[in-house]
Amino acid sequence: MKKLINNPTKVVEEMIEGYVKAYPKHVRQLAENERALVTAKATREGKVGVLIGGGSGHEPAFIGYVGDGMADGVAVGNIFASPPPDPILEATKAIDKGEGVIYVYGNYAGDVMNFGMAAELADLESGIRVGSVLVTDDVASAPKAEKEKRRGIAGEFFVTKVAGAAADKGYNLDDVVRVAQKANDYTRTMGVGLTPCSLPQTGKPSFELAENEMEIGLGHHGEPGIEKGELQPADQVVDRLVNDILTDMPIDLGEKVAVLVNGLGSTTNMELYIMFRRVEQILSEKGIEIHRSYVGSYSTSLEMGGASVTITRLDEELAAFVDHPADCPMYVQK
Amino acid sequence: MKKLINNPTKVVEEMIEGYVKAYPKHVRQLAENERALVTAKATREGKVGVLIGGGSGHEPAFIGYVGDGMADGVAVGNIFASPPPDPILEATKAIDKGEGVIYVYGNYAGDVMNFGMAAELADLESGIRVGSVLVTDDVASAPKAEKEKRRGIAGEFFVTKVAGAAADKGYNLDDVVRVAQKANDYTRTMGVGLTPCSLPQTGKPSFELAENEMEIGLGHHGEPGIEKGELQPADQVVDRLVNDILTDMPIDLGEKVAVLVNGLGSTTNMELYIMFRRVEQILSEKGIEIHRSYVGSYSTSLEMGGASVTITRLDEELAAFVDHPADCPMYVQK
Amino acid sequence: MKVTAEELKTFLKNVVTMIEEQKDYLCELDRKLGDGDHGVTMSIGWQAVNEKLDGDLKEEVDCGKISILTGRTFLSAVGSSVGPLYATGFMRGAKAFQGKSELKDEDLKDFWVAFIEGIKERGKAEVGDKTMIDTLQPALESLQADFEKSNNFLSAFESAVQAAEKGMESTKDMLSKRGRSSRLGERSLGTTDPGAASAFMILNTFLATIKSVQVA
Amino acid sequence: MKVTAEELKTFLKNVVTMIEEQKDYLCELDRKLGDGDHGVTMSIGWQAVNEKLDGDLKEEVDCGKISILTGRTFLSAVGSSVGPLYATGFMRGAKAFQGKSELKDEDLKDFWVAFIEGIKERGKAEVGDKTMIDTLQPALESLQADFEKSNNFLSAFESAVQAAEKGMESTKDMLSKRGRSSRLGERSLGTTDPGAASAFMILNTFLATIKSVQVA
Ligand SMILES: Nc1ncnc2c1ncn2[C@@H]1O[C@H](COP(=O)(O)OP(=O)(O)O)[C@@H](O)[C@H]1O
Ligand SMILES: Nc1ncnc2c1ncn2[C@@H]1O[C@H](COP(=O)(O)OP(=O)(O)O)[C@@H](O)[C@H]1O
Ligand SMILES: [Mg+2]
Ligand SMILES: [Mg+2]
Ligand SMILES: [Mg+2]
Ligand SMILES: [Mg+2]
Repeated sequence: MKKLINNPTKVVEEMIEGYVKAYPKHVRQLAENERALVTAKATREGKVGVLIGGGSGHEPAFIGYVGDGMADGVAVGNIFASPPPDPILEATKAIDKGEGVIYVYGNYAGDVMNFGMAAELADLESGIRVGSVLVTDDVASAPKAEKEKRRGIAGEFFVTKVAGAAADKGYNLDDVVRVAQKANDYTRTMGVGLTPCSLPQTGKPSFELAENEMEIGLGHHGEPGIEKGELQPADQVVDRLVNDILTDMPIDLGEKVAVLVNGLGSTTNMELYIMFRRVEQILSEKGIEIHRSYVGSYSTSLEMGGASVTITRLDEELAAFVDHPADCPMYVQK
Repeated sequence: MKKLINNPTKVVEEMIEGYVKAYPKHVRQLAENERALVTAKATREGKVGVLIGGGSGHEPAFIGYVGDGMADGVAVGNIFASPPPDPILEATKAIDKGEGVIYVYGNYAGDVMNFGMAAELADLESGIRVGSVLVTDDVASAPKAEKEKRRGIAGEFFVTKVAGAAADKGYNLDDVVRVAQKANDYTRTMGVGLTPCSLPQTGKPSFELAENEMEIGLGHHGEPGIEKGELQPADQVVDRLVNDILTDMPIDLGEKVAVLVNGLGSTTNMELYIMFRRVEQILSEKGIEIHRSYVGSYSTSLEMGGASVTITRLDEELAAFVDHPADCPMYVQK
Repeated sequence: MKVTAEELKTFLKNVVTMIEEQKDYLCELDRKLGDGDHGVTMSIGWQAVNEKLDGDLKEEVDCGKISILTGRTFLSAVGSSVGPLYATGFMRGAKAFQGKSELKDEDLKDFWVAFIEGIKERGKAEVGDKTMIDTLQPALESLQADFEKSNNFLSAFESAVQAAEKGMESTKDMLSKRGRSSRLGERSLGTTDPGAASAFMILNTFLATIKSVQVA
Repeated sequence: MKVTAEELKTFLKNVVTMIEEQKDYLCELDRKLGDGDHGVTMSIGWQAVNEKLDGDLKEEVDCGKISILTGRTFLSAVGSSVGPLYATGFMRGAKAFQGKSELKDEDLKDFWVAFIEGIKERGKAEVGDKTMIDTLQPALESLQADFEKSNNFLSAFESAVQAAEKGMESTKDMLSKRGRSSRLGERSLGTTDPGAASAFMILNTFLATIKSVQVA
């Protein structure tokens, strides 16, 4: 697949370089580790630090979500690969103000090991208290009985948002962890894949689907999903995705939710709004109130074609966090 | 090409429906014409109305740019087709507060005729004063000697931003037109296409390029460009694009500019940042100061692969407008 | 000859059918020269006209009103370049039909003259720009000259359609100067302009309709 | 047998070369089961190690330091799942090499036992989960049992590599339970786990290296 890049082995470095040059007032690269970025303004004294990160190739996630009301730092891995402990550790040290740091990241073997090692080292070497919330929103990635094995995908946006807002409002580490964990527990995502992406280094499509096929539950890195089938009209696809979510996490009439219809890369905004339209129809039919909507490419898989629907149940506490303003290079909310 | 849609002839209607449901606090559809959207809050008394519009398929342009600090209304055409006069006229009437309305749109035969007819009707039927600024930023679309024939592409973002900010700051119609015209005169864009898009109704690729080819100057609707050639590394592509821009519009050492590296649809943020990195290198080498950067998919061509670089020269007046905050569903700036 | 309101509507219905058949071909031409939507746009516009024909226009016998509503409906449905162009054609042409439920040779000639003059005024393109004007202008000239001599619309329109066809074909060898493909340069050579093609098809459909009416 | 620091570095260099050759194959396996990057990740990591071998490690004769730096370098370069896993292997194994510039049978055995135990501890996967543990655990058991009897590292490692190969091959018939492919179900059948494959390749490269050293 054609890409506008230079050296395939340098894409992440060059992306970071461009990113930091584009938003010098928002982010800076740490001298200690070029894969660690933090907010350009120093983290406020007395504030819990929020650290995110993971593999590259999901932009705006994760680098795009560093800023006021969101994360204080991010550790940037290679494409689809967890960052090693070093940048996580350096970012942790840079954003800790003595109140501890929360790690929010997706539940993948690699991330669990690397963030886990970094958390240990932060404690051992610098006595920094680290709390962790592993995002597990992908309904398709494990049955409900093994919920804790599920992967994190687009729903990480909401968990980060809640953690970021709570920290910004001055919550202490335990409380930031508590609300972020609640956000994760209240969040479900189901996705559909249409066309593959390719790693710059291999140029090979991550999977193969026929011209009339789609794959339900396809992972955020092209991991095979749970069901291949004929491509269906958007409404039917959405019906399936929302149904799987609501079966897994029943929502009562009158409850409030936040909705994210997320594009995986090459799926257009037009398609995402057509999908959102259906999500809204289903939820309003069930008497569920959409408190706030997000439609766009919030967490991608390079140029993959497809989309996901994320629903987060909101109690009063979470609703306030979702409404909290944010100012990041790739996401601003008033 | 696979798309997540229902009926190919209803994509624009369903997109608008989803869009309005997603952002009820930001936008509303006019009862008089379903293809006319305006800000949900009424336009402020005494403020010049800013109206944008054009064909669909360029989202976030144009519907995404209705909101505080940007446009008051938008007329939505079919895919790649100018809206007819009716929705333009209805939106004009809805946003006019007696101070007149500025139309900002791309210089395409269709838009010129339809917006032209609407402007005439607005004057004749309702005595609304309309000023128009036709965006002509696409360097590739006509030689410099015939600059007024050039098409409008991604640079329309900056012209809209300037018009929206000036109107928001209370400028009168003549002055809003003056500064928007200046923004257009100070703006140049050069693009490159890699992979085609397809209209939902035909499903056929808009053009053909071999696996190793790119096309310089390709239009925003897949209109053939000025030069096909072998795909080059990002840096060389950017060198070419920026060189064409600076040859057409020389910029002096010490001048300030705004930069937009825009993705056409399926090109990833990673690639856009790699491109921005090079733009920044070139400009800083020349002693040109980047006052503000925008990197992302601001004006697309459905799922087309490719990108464009836009540079706008900024005097003090324009710089202030670029820095002006905005709050639109698909673009927020603090 | 005489053309009734019913027959005028038959013409419009025939255009609807013809455009559905030619849609892909017109898109194909536009993909080579422009943004690839000409067939789609024509189809959307004429389908909207079709609905009106089956609805508001079902009982209408005023040929002027039929023509005006055709133009307005087409325009409201499509916008685009051809919306204002063809709509202006039908709306200007309507003046020759105003209040009439039966159209004579003179009316028909006046209609097409006004139709084409309207499009020229709206688009301001010139012969050689590689647009529908390359189809329409020769048709206009031929129609006016022939009719002046013969006062026979059918024969005059027959030669006008021949002139239109030649004009359409001449666009193949032209460089684009207007609209979306104006910067194409050499690469615009070899392809018929889509608007030139659809304009010819409309004229030709009118000819076929009045001929079949004549025979019946 | 004796393995010098130089020979240890030869082994690492051989892994570098081998991974470049196997990169595409390892990606191919990972595309079927996971996110398709295993070959790329291994390559990035080992290229970084290669740089260290040509740089900081050029004059290093302490096998412990060589092994530690290999692990740390690999980890810093890749993260991912295999970063912590293989890095832990080399860092734990390093204890058996500490301060030594020549390695004896016992040291070599201790290294690989610690290497594998470290990976098990880090990843907490079990035999049957379809991971590199299916390669490593049988190798560990075979190595320990054989060495206990023979006190001969070369022959014990030879059978360990055979056991590893069988273990690797057994992953073909397993359902994924860990890592990115755990929800694949039936569709994970038939493909060798990429980490199981790379783990076998590393062991096998070590065997080939010490054999060629032995011969030379
Ligand atoms: N100014 C003009 N005058 C006459 N015809 C024009 C003009 N501009 C464009 N056209 C015609 O319109 C056709 C394109 O129509 P269409 O594809 O439907 O609209 P768009 O160009 O807006 O996509 C061209 O082939 C050309 O014949
Ligand atoms: N917990 C674990 N224990 C042992 N090996 C594991 C574990 N998790 C993953 N692996 C191994 O890692 C391999 C995948 O490595 P790689 O593709 O490089 O990383 P990632 O899964 O992060 O993309 C799998 O094939 C498996 O053998
Ligand atoms: Mg990976
Ligand atoms: Mg068009
Ligand atoms: Mg067209
Ligand atoms: Mg992998």
